Amino acid sequence: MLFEEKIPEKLIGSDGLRLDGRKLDELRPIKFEVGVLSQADGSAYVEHGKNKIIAAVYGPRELHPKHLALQDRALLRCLYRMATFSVSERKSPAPSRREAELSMIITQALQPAIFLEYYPRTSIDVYIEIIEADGGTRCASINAASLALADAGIPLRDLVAACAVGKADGQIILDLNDLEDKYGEADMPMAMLYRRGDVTLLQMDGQFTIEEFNKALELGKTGISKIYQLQRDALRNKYLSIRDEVADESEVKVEITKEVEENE
Amino acid sequence: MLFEEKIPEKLIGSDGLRLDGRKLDELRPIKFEVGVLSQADGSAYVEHGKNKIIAAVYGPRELHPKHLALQDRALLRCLYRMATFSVSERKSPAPSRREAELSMIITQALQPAIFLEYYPRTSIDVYIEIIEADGGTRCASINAASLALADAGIPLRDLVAACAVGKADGQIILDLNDLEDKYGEADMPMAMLYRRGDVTLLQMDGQFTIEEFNKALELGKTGISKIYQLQRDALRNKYLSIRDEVADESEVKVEITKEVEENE
Amino acid sequence: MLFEEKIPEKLIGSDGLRLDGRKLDELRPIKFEVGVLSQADGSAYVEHGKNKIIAAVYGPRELHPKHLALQDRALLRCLYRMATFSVSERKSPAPSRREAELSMIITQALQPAIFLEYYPRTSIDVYIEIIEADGGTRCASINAASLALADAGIPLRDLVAACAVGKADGQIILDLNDLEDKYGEADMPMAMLYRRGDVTLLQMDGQFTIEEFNKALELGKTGISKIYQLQRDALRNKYLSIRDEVADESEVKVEITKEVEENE
Amino acid sequence: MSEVYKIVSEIERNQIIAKIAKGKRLDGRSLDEYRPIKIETGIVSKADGSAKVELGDTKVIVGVKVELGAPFPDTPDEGVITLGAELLPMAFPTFEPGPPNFDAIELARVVDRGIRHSDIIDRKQLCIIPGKKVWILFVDIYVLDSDGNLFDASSMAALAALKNLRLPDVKVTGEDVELIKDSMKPIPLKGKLAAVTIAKVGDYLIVDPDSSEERIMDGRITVAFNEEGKICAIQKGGESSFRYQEIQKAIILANKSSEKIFSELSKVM
Amino acid sequence: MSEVYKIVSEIERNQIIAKIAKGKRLDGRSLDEYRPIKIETGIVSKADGSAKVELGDTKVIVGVKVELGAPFPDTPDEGVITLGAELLPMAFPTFEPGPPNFDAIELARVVDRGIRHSDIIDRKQLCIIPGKKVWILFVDIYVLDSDGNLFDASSMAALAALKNLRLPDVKVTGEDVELIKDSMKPIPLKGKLAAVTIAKVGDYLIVDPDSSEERIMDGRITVAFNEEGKICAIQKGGESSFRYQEIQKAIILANKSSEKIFSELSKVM
Amino acid sequence: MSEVYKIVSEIERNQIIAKIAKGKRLDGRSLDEYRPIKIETGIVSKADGSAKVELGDTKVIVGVKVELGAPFPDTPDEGVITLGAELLPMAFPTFEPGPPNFDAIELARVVDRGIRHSDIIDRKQLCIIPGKKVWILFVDIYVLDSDGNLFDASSMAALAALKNLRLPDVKVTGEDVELIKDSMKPIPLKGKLAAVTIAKVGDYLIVDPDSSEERIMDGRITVAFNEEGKICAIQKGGESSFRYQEIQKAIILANKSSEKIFSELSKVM
Repeated sequence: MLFEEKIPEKLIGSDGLRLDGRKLDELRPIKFEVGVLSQADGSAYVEHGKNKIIAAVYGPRELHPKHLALQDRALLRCLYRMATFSVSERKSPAPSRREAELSMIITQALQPAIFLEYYPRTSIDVYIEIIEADGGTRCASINAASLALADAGIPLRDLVAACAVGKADGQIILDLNDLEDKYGEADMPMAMLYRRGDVTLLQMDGQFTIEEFNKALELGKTGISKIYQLQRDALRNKYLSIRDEVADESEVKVEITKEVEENE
Repeated sequence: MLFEEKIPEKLIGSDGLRLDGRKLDELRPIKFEVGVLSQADGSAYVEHGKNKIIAAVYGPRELHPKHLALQDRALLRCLYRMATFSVSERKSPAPSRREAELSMIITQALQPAIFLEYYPRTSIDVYIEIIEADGGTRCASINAASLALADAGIPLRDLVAACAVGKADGQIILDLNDLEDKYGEADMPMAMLYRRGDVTLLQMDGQFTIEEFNKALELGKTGISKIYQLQRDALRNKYLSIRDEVADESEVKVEITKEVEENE
Repeated sequence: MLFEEKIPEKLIGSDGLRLDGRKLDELRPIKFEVGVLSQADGSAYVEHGKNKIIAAVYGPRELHPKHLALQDRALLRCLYRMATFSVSERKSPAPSRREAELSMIITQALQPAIFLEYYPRTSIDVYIEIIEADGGTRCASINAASLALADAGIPLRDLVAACAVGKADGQIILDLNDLEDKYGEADMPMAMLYRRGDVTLLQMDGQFTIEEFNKALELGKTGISKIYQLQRDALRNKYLSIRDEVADESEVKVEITKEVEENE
Repeated sequence: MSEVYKIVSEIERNQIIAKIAKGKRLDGRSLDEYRPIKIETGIVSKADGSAKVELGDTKVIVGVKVELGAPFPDTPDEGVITLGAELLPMAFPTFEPGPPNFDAIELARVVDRGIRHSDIIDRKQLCIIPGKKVWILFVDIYVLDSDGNLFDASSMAALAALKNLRLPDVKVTGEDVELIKDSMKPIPLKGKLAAVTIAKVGDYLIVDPDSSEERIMDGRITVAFNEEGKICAIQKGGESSFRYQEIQKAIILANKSSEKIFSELSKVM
Repeated sequence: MSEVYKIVSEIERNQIIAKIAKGKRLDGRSLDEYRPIKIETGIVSKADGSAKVELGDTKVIVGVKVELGAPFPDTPDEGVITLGAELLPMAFPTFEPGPPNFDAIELARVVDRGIRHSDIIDRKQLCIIPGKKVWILFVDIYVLDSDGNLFDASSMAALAALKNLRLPDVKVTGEDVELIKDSMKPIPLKGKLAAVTIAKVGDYLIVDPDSSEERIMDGRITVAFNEEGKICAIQKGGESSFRYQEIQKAIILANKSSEKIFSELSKVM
Repeated sequence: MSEVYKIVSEIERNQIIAKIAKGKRLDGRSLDEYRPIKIETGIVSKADGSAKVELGDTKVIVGVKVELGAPFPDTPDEGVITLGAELLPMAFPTFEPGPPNFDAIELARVVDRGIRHSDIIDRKQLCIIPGKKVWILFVDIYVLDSDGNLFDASSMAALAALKNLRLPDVKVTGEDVELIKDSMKPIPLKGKLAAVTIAKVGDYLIVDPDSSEERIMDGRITVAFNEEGKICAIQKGGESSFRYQEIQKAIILANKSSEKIFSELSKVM
């Protein structure tokens, strides 16, 4: 970072809009692309605000070293890494604790979605590379990884969609960007199997009253529903031509052709 | 260490007493507690002067990775670690060479006491944590580990008791504290299977004439005999109620109920 | 390095000789000794200019960890290490990237010479220690390792001989020393199975026109032929007494008794 | 001797759930009841602050060491608090020696986030010369005996050790900092912090799971509150999901249970 | 799904060679033909310079970050260029996470040596205060998708990212260096660099091998040329040898093929 | 070719003991006899001091490199001696590459402790500006060929390399240190040091065990003496114990054997 960042005085303007012009409950522009790599079994690219992230999936495949293999299900392993140039201050190429932590958090967020029991003794490896980071990389990574899993043909209970909510200048806001993450009052990343109503990721830093928490939780769910829709659109675009086969396997594959919205 | 330590001018006063008021051949106050942890198979806590040390034992148990297993006996593994706040200058949490070295020294000091051949292909793991250090941690660790092994029901030829001797202001002294260790003229940690007369640890740093060495060796043995008695008392207190069963197994277990003193 | 090295103004004098008095196409003094260690299966010592290098070979032997074993041939592993005091500026004892890289380069240079397929599932380990370095250690290491392999009785298609060529003051020169390596205009280490005409190592740094490259390649081959002869002399001296047995196995062993020079 | 702890029979799980369905747990506690809590401070004389917490059989020691050092460039007028955690291999049969694994990192992070966002410590008060010299606090958690719920025990121990911390007065001359002997004082803490862990077992939520309950639980959520009842940190853990409504219930339950922690902390703070 | 990529049947090898003997390759290319090349620059806004290269299905991203720092003691008046490479595990089934292995180190070294010896960058222009402050350029290569010939793709991407690099003007007062905002300028590059990789397959030499060709090739040689046609770096790789005459032929073939690279680079430089 | 060295038959052990019981060893030596010792110094011109020792087939090289640096805070007026050891994988079939294992650490520590406590080197003479600049000596032991008794061979080699060490005169101006060219001088050593290793084989004590004796020995004790006959360091090694009286006998035997070492060292010092 050659020049120092100015700390913003306010995160929400007098017009009720955020510094990047968004409304409080508005998502950043999101772009999903599925099947972007030639060697991986599945892959997806996401642009979410200025975040640029690639996720790729290999597996189910034989697992090395073998003693890690689970007898009754596949082992899901996610690896979250940041490119050295993805952030303002150059990141050391050595793996950081934060990367190890987020890798595990993302694994936990994806795990409930996968029928791991179908593939005992194998591994499913999810590799995530942050090309450029702009706040909310863990949620954007989950969104990309979820699409890459579907692209690899891994049987899923549902897509996992993720989004952060938080607080800035006393207001509950959706999908925090970098500045809001750093200078806001609370940040709460969430992930859900949206149609099932299952929360697979929930973390929070900052300060919320219980009322604020409940409001944030609700707003998060709304944001997730929109992202979920975008994910399905991206898959549909890719699989338009093979819709029929997929529909037949709908029990174990993501049902991308039906518009079911059965939430609690 | 916020404030620098003053280097003492003399370690032994004109009254013939040491800076902490002890006589030349006097041990520091020692407290042993057996069975202090809920999960470990055996455990012991020792306070020796200001040293505070916990030792715990797991095993005999299946060994990972398997290729380390010995076909004809159990593998004894001791791990000596210091808490970051156990010493004046904060210790880095990364394992140091000194910790690796002491782990091996302690393993060698305990090994001759254990009937390892009874449990081929297993491991016996001894974990030692220095909560607070005050000179002589290796000997105090051996004393604690020996009790933890007995508490775990591991068959022992004898308890291992350990103590240092050394030289300060030209005099042979017993059980060096931190200052005597640092500013004295010689330090010689010893460990013995006391009743068998077997020396399992002997190291020395400093300068001894051969006469001084022989005198020190004798004084060390005397100190060890006292510590050995304290160890047995600690075990007896713990096992008072189960004395009879233990007595029956006396061949392979520590004979804590008989007062045999058959030394050379 | 206590005193700074002076950068030479010229590498080739007005008399057409190099700073160390050599002609452009002249090798440094080279000394080979075979069978210098008692424990290794084969070993060799080389002095090449001021380079002092020992190479030792163990194998074919059982390989740990086993999952590295190759089903159809032996695994060749070379390890190139520099002593801390082998260079002007003390080298850290930790393995460097350069050492890892050279280990692999040397492995690749030796591999085509060995009948690895004779010993499936085993390893052949080549250990190289640079006692003193003076430019061209990778080539001198290959020469020493090749002799150590022969000394260990490993069946070879041919000895590997290596030498660097380069450019200094616009002239193509043979066997660069430290200064020529550092301040010259190009450096090109080569290794060959000389009699077969196979090039197993070729690297280049600097600037060559294609004409210069061709000239350098030819000069390198000439240097290699001389080194190859010295290697065979060293082996012959060692094996004079066992000449007859070796000759019988000449198909799979180095043919050190015949003076065949069948190059392309 | 050692048993294989990782494999849990369905039987054990069913026993625990059957009991919970009747409002009780294997050790007799009600679903929202903590085990006995014991907090001691000042247990390591070479540490600048220290505490030991026993939560049932779970035992955690925290020591604090301080150094003078440079602040982070982006917070030049704030001291630094560095929190680490070690799950000692003596604490549980499956804990292994080696660098901190995910569980240890998560433990340290959750305690750190609770302390950080509760604003208990005013980091600015740890600044001596802005941009140059600040107090650096190394807070190290050692888990000695692991019978479940390390988050809550470690949070309490860290807080008690910080309360026990003593710093000397300083005399600043230009850029020179002199420490005044015999002037050790505690640092001011604003209020307290309670981390409360709720486990999900089948359709039930229970407070303060022990190690047998952790083995069979479906999920876990830890919520840290400050004394005003504000949430300062949340961490959902484990490999399973919570239903949306369970999240809301867990927050309420955690809030209620935080009273017990505050009351225990009051005894030493 | 995933297949075992390391084991290649003799059949595959024979198919590829049979085709090559007729002057064609499996994907229809002639022996001296490159796959389509696509170069984009400025793709990462947080990097100080960046580029993405697609060579067929091979995809490489390079980002450059700059810092002010001290020069190396033996070159006090030169800036520093540090080149690293990661073969991301997403790029190929057998690539594994972990510290750079030999393949990654070799890739970085070959690109580095090409750039260094081609004299494209005058390191002296990266010096600000001799012996004290110079620009340090961290050039990091990330291989995202590995369908063969990473050397040539990475060299192009590194060069394009350096071309895309912007540095601010500086104002030097004594030993203080002030960076001038809104003064970002490219650094002057002297000419271009083309790394060309030739694979040996049986008795044939082919340009720009894809991953299926790399699996069955007998050897590989990479030659870097500057725009004057001078060789700046050579690296023979692989576990097999080249015949003496093959080396000479490969150099000629590489020289001829470098034109294609220069022409693609011209589009962005 | 390679054999499994770790497994030793009872037969081999019995053979060696039977021989020893008659006062002889397999290679014909008496129980208190050293193998031939050969010491060379100045063998590495890039080292500031170096030596090679052959003890029978055991071969050890030691090199010393010096640097100017800061002293340790607690000994501001003393130079620093840093001793390292590598058991090169070429030296013995079971030695493996990698960071120093316990055997290597122990070797370095025992040599270090002998040198340190024998007061051979006055560290104060290595001080240039108290608290600021001192000589730092890196003494690195490389075991090339390991046929037993590395302790004694390495101690001799380290001592000989230190004797061979040359340091330049220095000129101090304020805090500037200038090294004077062509003024290299040895450092003054006070006396000599002899490390003597005694192996216990059954009920016998033998001096200078070779590798076949080390494989079957029950224990080992190394005692370092200075020239006045004072003990400066002791290290009992191995996994077995010594009887109390054996310790006393071993010390006497070691003391007697130290004469041989002193006499060999006298040839080069």
